[in-house]
Amino acid sequence: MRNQIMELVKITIDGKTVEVEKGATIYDAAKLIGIDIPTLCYMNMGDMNIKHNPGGCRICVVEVEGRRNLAPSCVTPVMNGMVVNTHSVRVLNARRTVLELMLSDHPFDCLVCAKSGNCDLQSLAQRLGIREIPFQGEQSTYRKDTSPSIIRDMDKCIMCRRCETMCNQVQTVGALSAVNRGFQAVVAPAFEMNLDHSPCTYCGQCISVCPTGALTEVDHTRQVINALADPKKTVIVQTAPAVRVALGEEFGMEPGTIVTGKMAAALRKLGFNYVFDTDFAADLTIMEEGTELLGRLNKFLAGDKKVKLPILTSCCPAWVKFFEHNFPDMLDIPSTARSPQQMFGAIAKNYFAEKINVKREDLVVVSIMPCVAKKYECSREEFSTNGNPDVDYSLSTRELAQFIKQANIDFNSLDDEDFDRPLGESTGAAVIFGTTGGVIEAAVRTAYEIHTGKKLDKVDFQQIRGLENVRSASVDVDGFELKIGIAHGLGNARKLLEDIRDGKSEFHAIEIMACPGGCIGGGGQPYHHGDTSILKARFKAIYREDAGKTIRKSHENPYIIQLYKEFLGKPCSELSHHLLHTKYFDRQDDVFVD
Amino acid sequence: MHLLVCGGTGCRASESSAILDNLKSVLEENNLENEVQVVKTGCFGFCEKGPIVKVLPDNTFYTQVKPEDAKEIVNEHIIKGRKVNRLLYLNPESKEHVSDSKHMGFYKKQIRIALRNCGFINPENIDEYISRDGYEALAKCITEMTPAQVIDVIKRSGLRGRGGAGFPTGLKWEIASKSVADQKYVVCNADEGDPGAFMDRSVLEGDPHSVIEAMAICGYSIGASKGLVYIRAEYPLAIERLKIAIGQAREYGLLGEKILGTDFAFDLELRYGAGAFVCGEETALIHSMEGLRGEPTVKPPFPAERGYLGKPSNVNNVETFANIPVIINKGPEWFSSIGTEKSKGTKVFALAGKINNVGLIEVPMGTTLREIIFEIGGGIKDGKKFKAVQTGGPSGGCLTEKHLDTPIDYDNLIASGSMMGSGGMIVMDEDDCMVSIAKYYLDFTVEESCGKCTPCRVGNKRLYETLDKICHGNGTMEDLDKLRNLSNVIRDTSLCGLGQTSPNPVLSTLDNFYHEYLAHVKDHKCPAGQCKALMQYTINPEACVGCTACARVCPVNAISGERKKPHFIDTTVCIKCGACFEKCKFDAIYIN
Amino acid sequence: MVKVKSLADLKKIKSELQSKMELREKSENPEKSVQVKVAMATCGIASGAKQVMDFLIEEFEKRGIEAIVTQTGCMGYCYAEPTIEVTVPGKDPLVFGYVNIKKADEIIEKYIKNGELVEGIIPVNYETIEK
Amino acid sequence: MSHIKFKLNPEQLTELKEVCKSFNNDKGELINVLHKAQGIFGYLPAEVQEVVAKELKISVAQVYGVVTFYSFFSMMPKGQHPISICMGTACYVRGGEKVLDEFKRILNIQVGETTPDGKYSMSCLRCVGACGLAPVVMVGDKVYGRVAPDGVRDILKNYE
Repeated sequence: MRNQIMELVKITIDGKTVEVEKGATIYDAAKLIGIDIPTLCYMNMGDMNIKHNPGGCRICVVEVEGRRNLAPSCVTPVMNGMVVNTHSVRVLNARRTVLELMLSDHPFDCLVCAKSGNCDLQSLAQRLGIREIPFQGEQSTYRKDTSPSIIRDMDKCIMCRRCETMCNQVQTVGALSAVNRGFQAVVAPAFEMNLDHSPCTYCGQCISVCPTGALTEVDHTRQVINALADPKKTVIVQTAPAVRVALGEEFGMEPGTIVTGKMAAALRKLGFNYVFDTDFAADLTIMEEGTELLGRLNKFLAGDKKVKLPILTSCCPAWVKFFEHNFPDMLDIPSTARSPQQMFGAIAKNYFAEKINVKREDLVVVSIMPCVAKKYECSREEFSTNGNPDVDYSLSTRELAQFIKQANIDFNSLDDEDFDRPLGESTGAAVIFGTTGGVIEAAVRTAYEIHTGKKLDKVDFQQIRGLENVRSASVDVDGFELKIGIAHGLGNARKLLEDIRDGKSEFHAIEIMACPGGCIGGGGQPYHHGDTSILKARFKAIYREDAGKTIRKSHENPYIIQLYKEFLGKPCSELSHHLLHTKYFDRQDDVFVD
Repeated sequence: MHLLVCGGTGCRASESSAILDNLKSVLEENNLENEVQVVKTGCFGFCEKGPIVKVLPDNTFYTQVKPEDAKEIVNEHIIKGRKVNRLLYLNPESKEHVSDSKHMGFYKKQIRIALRNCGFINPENIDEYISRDGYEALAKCITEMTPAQVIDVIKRSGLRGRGGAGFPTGLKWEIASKSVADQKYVVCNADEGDPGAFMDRSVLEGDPHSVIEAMAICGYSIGASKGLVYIRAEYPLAIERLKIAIGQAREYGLLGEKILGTDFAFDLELRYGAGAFVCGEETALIHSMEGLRGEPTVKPPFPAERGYLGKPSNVNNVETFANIPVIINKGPEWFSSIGTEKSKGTKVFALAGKINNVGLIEVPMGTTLREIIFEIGGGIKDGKKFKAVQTGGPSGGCLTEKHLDTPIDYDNLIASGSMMGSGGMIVMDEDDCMVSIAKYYLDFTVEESCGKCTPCRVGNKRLYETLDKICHGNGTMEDLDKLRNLSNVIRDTSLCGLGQTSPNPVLSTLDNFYHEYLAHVKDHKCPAGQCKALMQYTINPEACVGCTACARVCPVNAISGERKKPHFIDTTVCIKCGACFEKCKFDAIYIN
Repeated sequence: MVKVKSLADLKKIKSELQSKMELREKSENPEKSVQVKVAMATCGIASGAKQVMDFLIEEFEKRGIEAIVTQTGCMGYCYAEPTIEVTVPGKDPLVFGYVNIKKADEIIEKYIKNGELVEGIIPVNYETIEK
Repeated sequence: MSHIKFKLNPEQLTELKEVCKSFNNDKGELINVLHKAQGIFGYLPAEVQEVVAKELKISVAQVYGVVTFYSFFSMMPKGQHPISICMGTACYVRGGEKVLDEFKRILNIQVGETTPDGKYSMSCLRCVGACGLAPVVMVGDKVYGRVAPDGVRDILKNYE
């Protein structure tokens, strides 16, 4: 297409005339004048470069004058003089019939469905006032697939194929594909095996976009409740940075509301013996990872040609599994530092347990994560000692909200409370772990001061922040130009990794987060239903929280300093290596038929 | 002298064997048996006026001959050399007797353009193609005409896509020619998937060079140097012949660089289909060529703007291409003089089903169904009664008696609730149950639906299930309403042509054979006796002689009875396979 | 192999071919040369056209009949496959249907050798565009 | 899924990789590669699809998605004598279904299945284009035309 000056076309929708840019769809044009055409497959997260418009669900059909059949508004471009009716009798009958058809191949177990209340299909059935389903016939049935993180119940799949787009186009994971055809068509891993036999990274982006209950997370709330009820157990909890800026949404608050204090109060009410913060471990991560970065950099500057640069962050478990599957030849590039969740677990079970005089087996560590891959991370063998995992259970933000509601806690009226000490103290650097670019900014804050011995005048590195898919920035570290790459979304990460493999990468350090937006857009967060303004609000909130912290650099966290003094010695010490670092595995043949 | 007597089924049913015997004996009486040879032939295809006797070498064509006419034919025509006027074919328009069959309208009804070389040349020999004006059209285009002129000729010819929807070919080429890109593609759709249509296969097997030449002409017109033929893997012979033809064309320099000394370059590649009907839809076809699932995408963008590998691509079907060289050679005016006002030229049909002359025919647009079925097709098999003809495959509908005199073209077929489709024409007789036929096509669509859009994926399944329910005698009046509403919604909301047309078999049978639906629903009867669940085989004790043949053939031992005594069918065991019915020599078994 | 380099080339080849084919058909051995085309499309082959073609080629040779047997595409008479078209010099082409080995033998013996018609002739029912 | 364990030997693996290479390991040629692979192995077991995916640098799920989309591709080994019954319209109206039922009854298998002894497998196809011979049955490459239900046993006798 040739570049053209923006051309405007005039169209009439439901009697209202609107001028829109040429190339816009009827759906877009309608939205501009407040007409909300329903759809189940369309998804447009423009800011994140995520678009899915197969035109497959046929819910968004509208009547266009002069056209033989109904037009799918989400993919039909506007034409000058077009006259559109979005709710004529013909349209309403068709839309209703199509939805009835969908429902005729869908289980009727709304009452016990994990998605109930958040299900687009259910809301649409209500919105169209469906009271009975006139079509009876065969219903698709599939084996239920349970993996460490994700449950697939494909009986509930309506073939919107958003998950397929997330898994393939956005994340380039390639675990899912549409298989079979016609009535048998469904989205599934190769050979319709379970997800744990696929290259799935458990990023959970498929769950985030699924309009029905076909894809949900594995619920561990019951195990946590049992642990809390067990008098022999001491149960402690850690909460990830991105949870506090999203949890409020589940209780009707505006997106971007920061609920750190209410959350701590709620967790205490739920009966956790200690309410800690993963942010503490994030500060610890910066100490370890930052030291590793400096180590490699110094060797590099000293002329060591064999040193592996860039160094890649390793806090995101979905990202870790992704490179284990796709870049097994490059396992020595990522930082060996464990993720904050696992550092917290290791410190809790090896340091804190002793401190409070509880046996490892009697200490239960629960994490609240914006993520479902964290559940899988807990289950990785290298993160347990004699079969006892460092982190016992990981709950998603959504599961926590559900848990709070279940416990009859009126979240909105809670008074703010603080985290417990010592593992509850954190800095602003840890908070920003929750969004894309945050880990690397935190690392730079610390690395700069340690490397140069100088104090940073300004801790905000605006050049690193943003929501563009792939960003690069350079930071002047006392005359040395530190080149930084940032990618969120695994498809973007793949590009940076391929550059490294081809020897084209100029970066010294790269931060990667599997989910678009980073953890604020995690697969375990409250459903955003494709609305990117929610992600942006969470993004801003993270930096607000950071700015409000008195200490904003990880190495200044007094409890971190104390931890090294009392227990670990120094960053990257032998004990740190044992407890806080890990190794990676080649998983390219780790899948499929066995 | 030769006397040819039609031995086709229709004519035999009207005593043509007696005519044959009588002619022989009259000739013997006159001692002419050595001079005049009497031969039984295959069907003349003119069963309407059968039985037929033809006299050679003067091509005299006698119609509706009775056995007693033998004497007159011999005495008058053979001995005295006078034609028997009253037996000659009467031209319906001029009301004159036509004696020479070559002047009869019937034999002019087929004109072969697309099939011009099929059955005429050796398809594996490029020389034979060249000797029949082959590659002259391409030469003319690239040496004497501009691309715009070629497109103009195609536009003026009025040629419309033969794949089914009938989009004007010249216009399609024009759109593709106007798209700007570094690479464009010419694509030949040879994924003939209609069950019962095989015209594209015949063209590729019989005249592959015509398609190659046409694709090169198209390439020249739209500015494409690459062509792709998407062909069904189920057509090994067509693939083989096409490969040979491409090889020969390359050797002759008619494909490749600098064709005929010009700067025009064009070459072809083959891509294989793998058994998916939906890949006949052009966007699905393109995705399949890209190595993906053959799922259609919404148009626009049309392939002419964004097609194969995102580049402008022009997709035409085999038969469309086969017309191109002739249009260039003989001119658009010649082509547009054939056919109807809006549908020019000829159309190839694969005639099949309960018809005498199953085969491939090519007739001018505007020919009526009656001419095709009764004149060219030789009428209904075994002298049964015509009930319907299905055109357009799973996308088409069933036409009936009342449509027989409608001139066939794109628009008339659509107006009658069917469509041209690729040209399959399946004739049905009184033994065919129209509800079952609709169900058969829905079964096909359900199996071939890609599953991308809801109405086609779930809707057609529900249509099928409802039809099945009706065939089992469990349908309700409400189901009939549901069928119609659901059909309309599927037509209105499906993503691609497959779904949009899939309810046609249901709607057209509902429109034309509502009484058959009613019989199934209200009386729990299948008038054609096809729906097993509604049938019951019974032995008439009066007629049964107790030969035991039925009992022996019954696969489930449902028939009992003593030898030489009337037998009895246990209907609770009977699976209604019909074996006993077919075996009984005494017509003692009947269906109710 | 010839490369066709221009329209003139093509026309030259065509006229050469036409005269060659004509020669082949008419003048070389006008009394003896018989042309047989076997419809070898999928349906023809499925009903045994290949065997018939092999048989014809062999038998013409054995019986000393000068004949050219070629294959061609579908003639359209699918109901009567295998079909063959026989052109005896000086006579109009005739199409025979349901040709098996036995029938092929009969066609050679009766029609080609003696000019007697045999059963199974299919009347050609279309016009070609040449006329 | 497919319970038939299939293990590629080193020669087969090399051959398969060669096939992919002959198409420049181009993912756009996936369908052509699968045609060739099925030509070699008779069907497309999981392991073959995994190799193809790796060579063409696409996900196994995508390869499987393509294999299951096209009816020409099969993940089940065919019988020694694959039987295909034409269910094109011409064959259907001339009694193809009854012929199919008879095959089902005699062989005691359903469409898409193989007899336990591995001798016969049965499939339906849409139009071999021999509508003049309807109903049509193919056993291997041999076409049988005008098949009546009581002729089914005679056809099978040829393969006893």
